Amino acid sequence: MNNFIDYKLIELGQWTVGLFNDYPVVQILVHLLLATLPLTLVFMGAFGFSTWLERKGLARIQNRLGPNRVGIFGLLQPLADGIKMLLKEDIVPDRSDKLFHFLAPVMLMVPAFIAVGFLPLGDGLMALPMDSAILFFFAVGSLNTIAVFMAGWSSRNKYSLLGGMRAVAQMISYEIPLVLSAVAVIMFSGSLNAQEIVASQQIQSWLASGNLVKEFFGQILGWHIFKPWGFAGFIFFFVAALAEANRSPFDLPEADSEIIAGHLTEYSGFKYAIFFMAEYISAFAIAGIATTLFLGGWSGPVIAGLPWFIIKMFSLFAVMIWIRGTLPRLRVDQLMGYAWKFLLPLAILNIFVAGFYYFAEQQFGSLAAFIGGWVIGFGILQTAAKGLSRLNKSPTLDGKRVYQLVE
Amino acid sequence: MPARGYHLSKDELGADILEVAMGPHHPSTHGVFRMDLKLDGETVVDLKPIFGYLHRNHEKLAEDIPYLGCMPFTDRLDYLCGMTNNWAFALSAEQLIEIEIPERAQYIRVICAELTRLINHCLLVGFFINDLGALGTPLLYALREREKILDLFETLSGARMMVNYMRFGGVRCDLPDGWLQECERIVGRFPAFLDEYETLLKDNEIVITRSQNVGVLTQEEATNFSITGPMLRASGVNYDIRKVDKYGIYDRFDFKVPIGAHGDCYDRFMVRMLEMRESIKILKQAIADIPEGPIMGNEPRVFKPDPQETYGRIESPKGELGFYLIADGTTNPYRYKVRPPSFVNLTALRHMCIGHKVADAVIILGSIDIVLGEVDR
Amino acid sequence: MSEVNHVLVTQQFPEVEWEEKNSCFIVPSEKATEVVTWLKEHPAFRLDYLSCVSGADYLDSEVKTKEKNEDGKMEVTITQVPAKMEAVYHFFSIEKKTGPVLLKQRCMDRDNPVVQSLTPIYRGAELMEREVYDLYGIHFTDHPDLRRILMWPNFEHYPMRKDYVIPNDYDYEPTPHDEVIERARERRAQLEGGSM
Amino acid sequence: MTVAFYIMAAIAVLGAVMAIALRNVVHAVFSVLLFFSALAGLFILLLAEFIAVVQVLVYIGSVGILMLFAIMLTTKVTGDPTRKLLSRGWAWGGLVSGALLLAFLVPLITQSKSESNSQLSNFNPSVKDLGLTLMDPYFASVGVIALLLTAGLIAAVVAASSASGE
Amino acid sequence: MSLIAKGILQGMAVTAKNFIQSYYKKERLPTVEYPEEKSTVNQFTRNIPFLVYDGEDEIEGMRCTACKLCEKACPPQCIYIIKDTDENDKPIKRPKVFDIDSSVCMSCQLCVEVCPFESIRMDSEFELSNENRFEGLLINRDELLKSNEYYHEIHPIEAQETDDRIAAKIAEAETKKKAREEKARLAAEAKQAAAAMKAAEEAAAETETSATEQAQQSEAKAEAPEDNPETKNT
Repeated sequence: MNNFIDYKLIELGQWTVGLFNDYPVVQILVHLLLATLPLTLVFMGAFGFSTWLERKGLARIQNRLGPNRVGIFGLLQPLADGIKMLLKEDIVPDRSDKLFHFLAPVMLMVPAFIAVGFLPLGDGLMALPMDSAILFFFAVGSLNTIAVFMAGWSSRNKYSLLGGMRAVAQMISYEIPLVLSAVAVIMFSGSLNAQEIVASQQIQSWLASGNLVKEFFGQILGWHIFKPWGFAGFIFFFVAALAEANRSPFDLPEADSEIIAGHLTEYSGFKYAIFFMAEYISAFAIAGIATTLFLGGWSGPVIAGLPWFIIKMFSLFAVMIWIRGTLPRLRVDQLMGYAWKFLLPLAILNIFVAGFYYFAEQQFGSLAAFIGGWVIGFGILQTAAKGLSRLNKSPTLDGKRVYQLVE
Repeated sequence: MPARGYHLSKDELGADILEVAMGPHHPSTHGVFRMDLKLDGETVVDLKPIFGYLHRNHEKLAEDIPYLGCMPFTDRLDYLCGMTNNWAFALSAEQLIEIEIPERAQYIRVICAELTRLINHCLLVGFFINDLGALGTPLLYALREREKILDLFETLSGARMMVNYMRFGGVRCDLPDGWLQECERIVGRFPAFLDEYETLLKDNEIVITRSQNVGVLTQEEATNFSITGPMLRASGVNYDIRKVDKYGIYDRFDFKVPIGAHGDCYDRFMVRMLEMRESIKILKQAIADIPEGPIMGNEPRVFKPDPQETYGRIESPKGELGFYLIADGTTNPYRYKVRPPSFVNLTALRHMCIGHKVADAVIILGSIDIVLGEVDR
Repeated sequence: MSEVNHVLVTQQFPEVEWEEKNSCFIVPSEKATEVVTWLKEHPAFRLDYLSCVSGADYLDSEVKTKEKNEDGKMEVTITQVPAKMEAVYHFFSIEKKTGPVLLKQRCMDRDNPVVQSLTPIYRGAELMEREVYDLYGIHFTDHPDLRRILMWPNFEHYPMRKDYVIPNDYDYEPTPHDEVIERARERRAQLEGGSM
Repeated sequence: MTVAFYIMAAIAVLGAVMAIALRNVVHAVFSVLLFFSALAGLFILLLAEFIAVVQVLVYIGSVGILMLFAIMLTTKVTGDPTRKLLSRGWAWGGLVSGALLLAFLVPLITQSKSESNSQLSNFNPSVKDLGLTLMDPYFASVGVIALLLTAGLIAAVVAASSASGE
Repeated sequence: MSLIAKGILQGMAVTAKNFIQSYYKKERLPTVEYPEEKSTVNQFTRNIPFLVYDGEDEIEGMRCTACKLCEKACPPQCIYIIKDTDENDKPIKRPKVFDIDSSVCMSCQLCVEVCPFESIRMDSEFELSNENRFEGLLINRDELLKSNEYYHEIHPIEAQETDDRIAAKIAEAETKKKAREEKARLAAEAKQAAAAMKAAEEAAAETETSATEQAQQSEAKAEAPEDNPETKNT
């Protein structure tokens, strides 16, 4: 049953390309279309579904019903929102930079959709099979900083300027821990190519061994998250990913309680919808990359391939929603301090721990390395974290405050 | 700790000061209240509060209406705690004419006041965390609990918020049967909600980093700024009017007063959480030994006090709510002055916000707990 | 009302008079700061908490006092009370937890009432004094920034004064009272007249 | 392939010219970013994936943002329209630079042996071999560059901290 | 802040609990979907007032006697009454016009306290919006009049109390009327007895009849004491 769906999809692709054998130029076009069109459609649908999922999830967390009027269980709500956005008047402030006011949403959507191309959806199912896929993902990820700044600067409004400045500072300072926590994984799996990273997380010997139980666990136990440096790396990666996608504890650029909607204040109508979509799709892309690097991409026990990838991606997105429903927001300077003085040194330390783990595995075999790694590696990281937060004098360490009850 | 109160017309790097009007229509100003902020980058350099958007001249209105007619207007002062506003006005008006208040009415007044304190504090904590950015989840839990208590008020006085329930010398109507048992059930279940609320918020790292050492107010500053209520107690001053004036029958209940030590936003949030637990203790005792009997003293046919002036005050959930009444022998009050706690607590806003970031200014305003109906009167 | 030993104060400051009926001190404006700082430090009072500042406006009025003279007949004497404006201060002591001490600054002429501001001593009085200035027109000397607080800046009169005339700016309201409807019709006619 | 090359080259030139010609500083920086992305496109055309990635990551991702930050701190954003763009002596300057350009370019184009880019097609370096070559033969140069960068970083930190006096 | 932030995880556990319990616990999902299911308005709610009338005919059974006490007591002055006059314009105890401006009324229920004839009561009807902003919100007398049965339906306990109070008042008025009749009857009887006796013994000695007559009158006056108006209870 493994990768059954992926092979079917690849065959379908080859079949459609085969249709145009006698017109070579058209064939190249169809080949390119096949690589990009299904991806955009799938992820637009995923965006629609995720808005519904977010609103329903948040509602249930807050003990209310969430949208249930449009369609059964409110499933057509994203459609309704889309149409509403289309009909809304598109106000452009007169003193704003018309050209860049218009360009900002476009500039934000382009990297979002390119980044989605690098996700290894299934065995061989990759829109842009490049050798350095992961690196290209991070490069494209850094583009949306410019788009957010452009939006903030061009709408000529004090709040959006503040939002733009915050966004640029936040995204730059969280890109580095993001990349560094991925370095540990790349160092281990030996290549930047997404397919090889996923392959390195499957225990090949068990897979080939034929007996069902071994095959079942072979797909799971190899994931990087079960290794000490993998688990710590996953925490750093996920925290940095939240900041990169402007999601909850770090949604400072459009902190609605302080600077109204940050860089989105002056946008209305479909431009706002495009911003919204670009943000969700870049959140999906980062969740996808997190599953590829740490949760074993599309490898999974029974229905390996595309279904597992989608389940993992949506579950990570659900965790993002869960966090959005619970946590308050960090302040700008704390955000910066947290990135530079806490995440960055720990990510670098994590690379060293991964290195020692690699050599320990060579010397004492994987089981001993596994146990030793968890005890020593994770211990080092934990003490480093405590030391660092004491170094930054973070108030959470000054212990519980005692309140006396006076007569 | 950022340098306190430094004044710069141009910041170091020559970029000019950004003037932002955090205007009447802003998601976190708890009503129509405007702050003219002068920002150097993200840091607040100067702050000018602007009031008056909700000013209805409540005091002029009351001068040509009989005393009893002013009672429904007191609900509109601090529209979150109707009962305590009524009680404050009733208390100061009762000083004008000798009226003895029956036991049962005193107990009902204490029960209603403490229920209002529960509503106000859990709502305030919800709004405070909402300003921190937690997208309404704690606020909606608080609103869910508030609904139950508002239903109690609806059955008792007929309206959820505009209760108009207290009269000079007692209360308007008696407790409907079954009300006390229902109230006991709700108060019994409140500590469980408070525990859940505290685990969600108390030692949440982000709440701690965001609100500790923010908007600090020392003891001397607090007394000098005439701050009252939980804000004063969070700075370490032990001054609770229920204990000082011993008005009503508060001296019969044993309850403690929580005192903070640092006087920052986190302490104000924690003092309010602990005060809710104290209110539950009072409520339990009051419900246990409420006597039977009349609910209205011997109220004269026409309320016509002879010329004098009096100042009655109670510990409303936001601070000291006082009524300064001058009577001139006619049925209308000659001068009717409200001493609103949130209006006076706002004097310290500018002092606390200078030197902090924009995000902190929003939280400090949230921790003061203002309601614009009371600020602008 | 805790017993306020006013004797201490009147000895210390001869020009402060003690009004028994409303148990408050009448303090002339120029001595106000001195009296208040003395009250704040004095161990017997220690009034470190200013609770409330309010204005009061009295027009010329005559007070009819009825006493029973010798042969038991009610005899009415009318005493003329001159118009005055007052700024009333309520002080409490947080330390000693004692009751309110009233302090009034009275000024006789209602056209330009000037009173000493206590904000330099009690920072809490800043907004309250600005409100009294805004609604009553009592001018507070050396107040940090005395400007209108509740009314919009270019509002001329002082609404809480007894002789304040409510302007006739009634747009049409559905109230059934006829005189309200007449005033609305009158104003509309005046508007049309004006705008024609 | 050649059509794509010409489009990319045209965008690059357009970006570069606009960077100089535009009055508004922010517009100028954005056109520089356009120029960088056109360059990245050219690198992809030359199948040099890794360099294209580095171009996008380093130049557009951080150098561009650095320039934007620098602008944010200057007060005057829109250039003053009074000053004439083309000062009096532009004609001579243009002539001299055109001549120099031609003097260099023409021999270069004519001499390059126009054999097909066959050698190019089989030389398709994967990132692994790039990493390996960087490490063993060129290890010294990588070390020097690393040293240089860290020195620059420390200098920046010292400059920043001394300026704000913390 | 150690690697795993304990406080944050506890907080997320609480929200997860709420998320899961909102599916099966009623207490965690209090939403009432308004147009479909209306939350039961409890009998003590008060909104805009209405006038009560007994029996079938509205005008006849109206309890209100246009005494204008509520118009004086209403703080925002939103009640407006004009007394009714019959053909030869003699004022009769009934309001011709009784308007309440529902855009001004703040349902403070002071008019109910003041009304001596228990005629104005608070309704619990809250869907009062309509299109016309001016005339639409002005409720006139006919819309205000609602039957006593309707009053029993929305506020059963309060209605029952009011009925008992009215019944008590009527009973008391009865006894007073009976007392007055009885006194009148006694006085008439005394007069008759005096006249009869006078006619019979006209000729008899004048003096002793006048003496008995006087005694009878003083005794009749003492016999019907004037009962003081019982105190008004609220």
